[in-house]
Amino acid sequence: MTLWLIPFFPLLGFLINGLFGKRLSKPAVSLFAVGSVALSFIYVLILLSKLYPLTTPYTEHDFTWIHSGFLQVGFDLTVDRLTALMLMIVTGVGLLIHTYATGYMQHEEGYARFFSYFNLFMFFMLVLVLASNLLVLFVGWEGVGLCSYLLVGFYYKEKFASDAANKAFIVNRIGDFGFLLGIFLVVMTFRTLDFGQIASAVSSMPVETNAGILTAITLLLFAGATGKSAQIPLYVWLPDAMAGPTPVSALIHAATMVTAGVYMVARTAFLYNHSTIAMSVVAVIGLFTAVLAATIGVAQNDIKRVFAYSTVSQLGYMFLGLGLGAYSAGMFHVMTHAFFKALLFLGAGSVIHGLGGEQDLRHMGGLRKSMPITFVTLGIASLAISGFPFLSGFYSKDAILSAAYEHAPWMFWIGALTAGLTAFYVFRAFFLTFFGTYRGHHHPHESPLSMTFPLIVLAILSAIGGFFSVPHLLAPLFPLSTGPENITPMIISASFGILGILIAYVFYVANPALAETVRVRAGGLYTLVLNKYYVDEIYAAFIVRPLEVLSRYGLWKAVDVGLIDGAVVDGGGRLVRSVGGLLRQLQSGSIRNYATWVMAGSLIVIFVLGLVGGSVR
Amino acid sequence: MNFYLVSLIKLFIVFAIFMQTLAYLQWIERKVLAHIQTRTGPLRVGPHGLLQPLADVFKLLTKEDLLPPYVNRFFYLLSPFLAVCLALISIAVIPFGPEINVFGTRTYLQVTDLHVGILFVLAISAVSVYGVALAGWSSNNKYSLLGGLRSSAQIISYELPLTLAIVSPLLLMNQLSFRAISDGQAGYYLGFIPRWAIFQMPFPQIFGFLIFLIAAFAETNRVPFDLPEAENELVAGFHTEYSSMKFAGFFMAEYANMITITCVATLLFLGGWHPLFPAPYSNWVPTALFIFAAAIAFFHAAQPARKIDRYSFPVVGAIALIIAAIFAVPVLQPIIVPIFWFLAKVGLLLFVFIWVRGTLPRFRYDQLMKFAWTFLFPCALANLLLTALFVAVF
Amino acid sequence: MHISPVPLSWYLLLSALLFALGVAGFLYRKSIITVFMSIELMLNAVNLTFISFSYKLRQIDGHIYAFFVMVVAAAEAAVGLAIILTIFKNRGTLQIDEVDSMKL
Amino acid sequence: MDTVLFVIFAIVSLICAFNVVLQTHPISSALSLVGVMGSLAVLYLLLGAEFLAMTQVIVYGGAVMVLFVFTIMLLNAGSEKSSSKSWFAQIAGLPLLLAFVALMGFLIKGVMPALPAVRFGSFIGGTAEQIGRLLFTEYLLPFEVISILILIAILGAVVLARKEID
Repeated sequence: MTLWLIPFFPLLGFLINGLFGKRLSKPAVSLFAVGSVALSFIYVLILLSKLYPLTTPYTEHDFTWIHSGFLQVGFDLTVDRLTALMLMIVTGVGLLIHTYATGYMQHEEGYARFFSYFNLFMFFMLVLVLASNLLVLFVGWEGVGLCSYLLVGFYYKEKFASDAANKAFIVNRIGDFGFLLGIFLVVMTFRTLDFGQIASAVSSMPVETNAGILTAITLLLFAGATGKSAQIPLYVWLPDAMAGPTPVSALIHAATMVTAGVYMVARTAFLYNHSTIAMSVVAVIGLFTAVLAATIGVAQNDIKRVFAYSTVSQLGYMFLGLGLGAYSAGMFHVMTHAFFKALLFLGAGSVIHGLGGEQDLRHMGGLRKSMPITFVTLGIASLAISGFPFLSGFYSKDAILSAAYEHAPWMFWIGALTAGLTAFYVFRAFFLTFFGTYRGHHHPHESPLSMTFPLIVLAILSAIGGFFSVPHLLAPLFPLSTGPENITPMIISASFGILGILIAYVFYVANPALAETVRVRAGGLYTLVLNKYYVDEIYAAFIVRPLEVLSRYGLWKAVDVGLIDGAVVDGGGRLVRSVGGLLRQLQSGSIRNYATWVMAGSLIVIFVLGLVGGSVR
Repeated sequence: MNFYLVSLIKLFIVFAIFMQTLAYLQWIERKVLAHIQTRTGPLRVGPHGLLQPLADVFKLLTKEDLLPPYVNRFFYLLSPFLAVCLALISIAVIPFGPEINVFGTRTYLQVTDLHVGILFVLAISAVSVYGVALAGWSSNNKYSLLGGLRSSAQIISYELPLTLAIVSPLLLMNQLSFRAISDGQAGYYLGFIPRWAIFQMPFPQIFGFLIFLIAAFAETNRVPFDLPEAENELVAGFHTEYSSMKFAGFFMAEYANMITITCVATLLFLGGWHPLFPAPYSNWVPTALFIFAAAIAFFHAAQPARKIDRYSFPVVGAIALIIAAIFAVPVLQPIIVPIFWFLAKVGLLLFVFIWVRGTLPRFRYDQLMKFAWTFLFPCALANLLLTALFVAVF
Repeated sequence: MHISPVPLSWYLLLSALLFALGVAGFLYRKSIITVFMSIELMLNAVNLTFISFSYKLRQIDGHIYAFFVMVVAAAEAAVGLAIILTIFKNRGTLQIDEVDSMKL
Repeated sequence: MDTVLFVIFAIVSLICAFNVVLQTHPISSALSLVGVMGSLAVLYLLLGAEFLAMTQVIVYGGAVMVLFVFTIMLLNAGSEKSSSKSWFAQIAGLPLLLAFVALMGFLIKGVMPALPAVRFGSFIGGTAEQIGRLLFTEYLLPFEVISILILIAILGAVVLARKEID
């Protein structure tokens, strides 16, 4: 049982493609890239079948990384059922998206570079998932952030891409700062970083109802999660991150990396369970993110941006679930979301690919005839995300909303309304893409098999994924709720979803003029939503601008130029010069003079040591 | 006081014999070289040229003692003196035989037995380079200077393989005193193979011996390594400006060094005074040899090639017989038979020195240095490592 | 005739004198080579002290230190003389006062 | 007897040491230094350090000083020229030295506890065997470090002495 082999395969792929990629042919690059992930996937399957039923975590100590005082941090990997679920999602969906990317990226520059980054991402993601302590998790956490940066800025020659990459990276830094502080607090509080040891330490502590150390830790860690998983207030980077190639959006910004925050919260559930305040914060932030993102999504015209906001919204759902204590429901949604959101993005990618790079919904339409496979699979995905009965999204969303219904009805109603909104804007995009008449110029065509095959597989998974009951799988970790099954929230949320689909059908297929009327009527509200509530502008005006001004005039001009350069550096230099001017008289260049000084000095030393020291003794 | 008296007597005897040997070694060299080149060598002075060394000494003594101008007088005069003294010192720690008992006084056949005798010899041989180097420098002559420089470089370079070759038998014997080393080689394997270092288990020092011998040639500035005095390049090298007794000093130093180093080789590798055969037989070997020599002399006297041979050969034969008789005296045997074996081995090695001089050409200087650093030194190192390994394992 | 043995302090005094002479050589000689030799003289004086104290303490650790000093001196001589050769090659002088281009 | 030997060789070493300082020609200084080292070797013997005495002659006399002489001969270093530089050393040096000798003398005679008299043969610790034993057990690490130091010195000397320094 060597767990390190799982991340090792993608690392190998990264090294091969990164070092020799330029000299390898494209098929060879694809072979190494996809092959390494495939090996990883197969190895995960073998490993999990051997470790079944895995009711207790299996931990592996690879080497001691840091040994300093009381702190002992090992490079430890661990597998429990939560990890197993994530491993399956990451390697499985990762494999499909890798396969898809070989087709999608076929004509792009930097083929090997793309796949080396992609494999590196897989490596870090697997490290993150397998981590047995916070520090190793943080390594993976930062690593995937790095890969996200690299891949968002993949088209680094375009300004918008590098800007988006910078934005993603910097916004994430803010969250990671909190995360790091949280880790420090953990070290201070528990003197260890190991999840198991922290859990056993925490179990003896009382649940904090007021603000306490555990609340501080969990909120700081959650700050990291809001950055990585795009929650209020740090969600702004994710829509911009769509500047990267579509497989990147699918794998990193929909299926895996952005769920790292959810995974982390679930992983440290034992901490959150001890802080009611943190739980409420998580739930409320999740809920508001879900609503906010959904409303923005209604008015977006870029197909990928629509899906990006839906990702933010769905992540909000997951955090809502986590915050309500329904961790398994949140993780369930992580899984189904990975299937249908990856499918949505890949389908969108297929459309974009087929249209030669066109992303604007206003220039699409009527594609169902020319792209039948994409049409069907994307349809399944849209139904799944809308919570259409008996598709995967239905079950996971229901699990979360049921929890909300039990916990606080107002949360449930807002959540259900959001589900309707989600259904509406996803189908708006779907109808605008595939129905009506074609409004673009490029000749549309269906994508190659390497792209459609993952679509089909993911479509099947999106359809039936809900029957794979994650809450039961995670029962050893997160006990199932014992309350009676309540069917009311299920019916309400499903009907909201279907209602959303119907409204979308009326607006964009049956009577397109109506949509225009509503838009004009809404007026200011529409503009507000179209411009994403001006959040970016508000951030710029109230945070970025003041910081810039402070940096430029306060720190740079006053502190750096005036104080550090002027007083410390130049002043130090002047001082050294003047003292040196005196001392250089000694620097005669004559070794014999130096020797005389040495001699005089040693005489004094001998005198002191020999006479004073001797007499004292 | 007895200690000082005995020491003085031994000192006197050793010095006298050593000086005689020096003188006659030169005669032997001339004779051997002559015969190698099918000449007769010195013949005129004394019977068969036997008094030639004496004549040489007189010649050198009576020659004008030149002091060239522009030399550094002090060092010019000091260096031959230095060379001779340093060459003569080492013989003090060389043992010639076992402990003997003369008129109730037990003593070693050795001027003094030093615990660190070998280090002493090495130290003296290391210092002896000064004589040559200073001679070359103080002569204020570019050939001499080159000779001196060559000599110091050569001696420093060859000291490394020499020392490394010496260390290997030391590892076998675990001693630093010559006497102890020699006694460590007593005895026989299977009753007839002597336990000399070149035969000694676990790692016979044959290579060590060869390396030592080669380095010894360089250390004594002998052909084929006599670059400091290569006459076709440097006139006469470091002693170009020297004449009369000062020249003789260098000459003596060279032969003294030769004798010392062959003695060291004998003691370290060839078992010192320990005979080739087990004791009961070896005691009669010298007697038998001298009787054999006497027989040859008498045989030639019976068939004289020249008129004088009829008288001279019987005299030689008679002397040989007398010596044979002395070796046969049981009281004297414990004293002189070991000395005989020791001298025989030294003589053999000296003959090899002369033989090589008669047969091998001179090296070029770069070849000489290259040979030392790229071949001899690694070989000596490998030999030492192997010996150490074998000694450690067995 | 009986001569009383020398006290060990004489050895130490001799060592101090030799050291002082070494320093004097360093301070008053002008040729780099001689200055270098003065350093060797100082090292020798120190070695004598080591061995004297080794005698007093009846421990041979002092011998080991003296041995190390010798070895280091040998290494130092090799490098130092190589440096002197290089200086002579580049500057054409052995006068220690003329090698002062490092000063301001 | 050892007193006589000590007096003789102490005087010899002092004379030679004075010579090192006073002689104008480097080669005279070098030869005088060899004299110092040789007489010191005898003193080592008196102090029971027979191995070190021999090593002293071999290493210092046979290797280090030969290198010096070799270099002097190679560079044809002549007598020194007088120099007006380093006036500070010229003025302050002698008083400092005298102060040093006086201080050391006072320390050795006045401050130090009484030292034993030296009798030849009363301490025979410094045999090759004992030094070797100590060197390869207790002082093994310094020994290995010193070996590396020598290796570095050899490489350094080779690099420095190359004809062209690239």
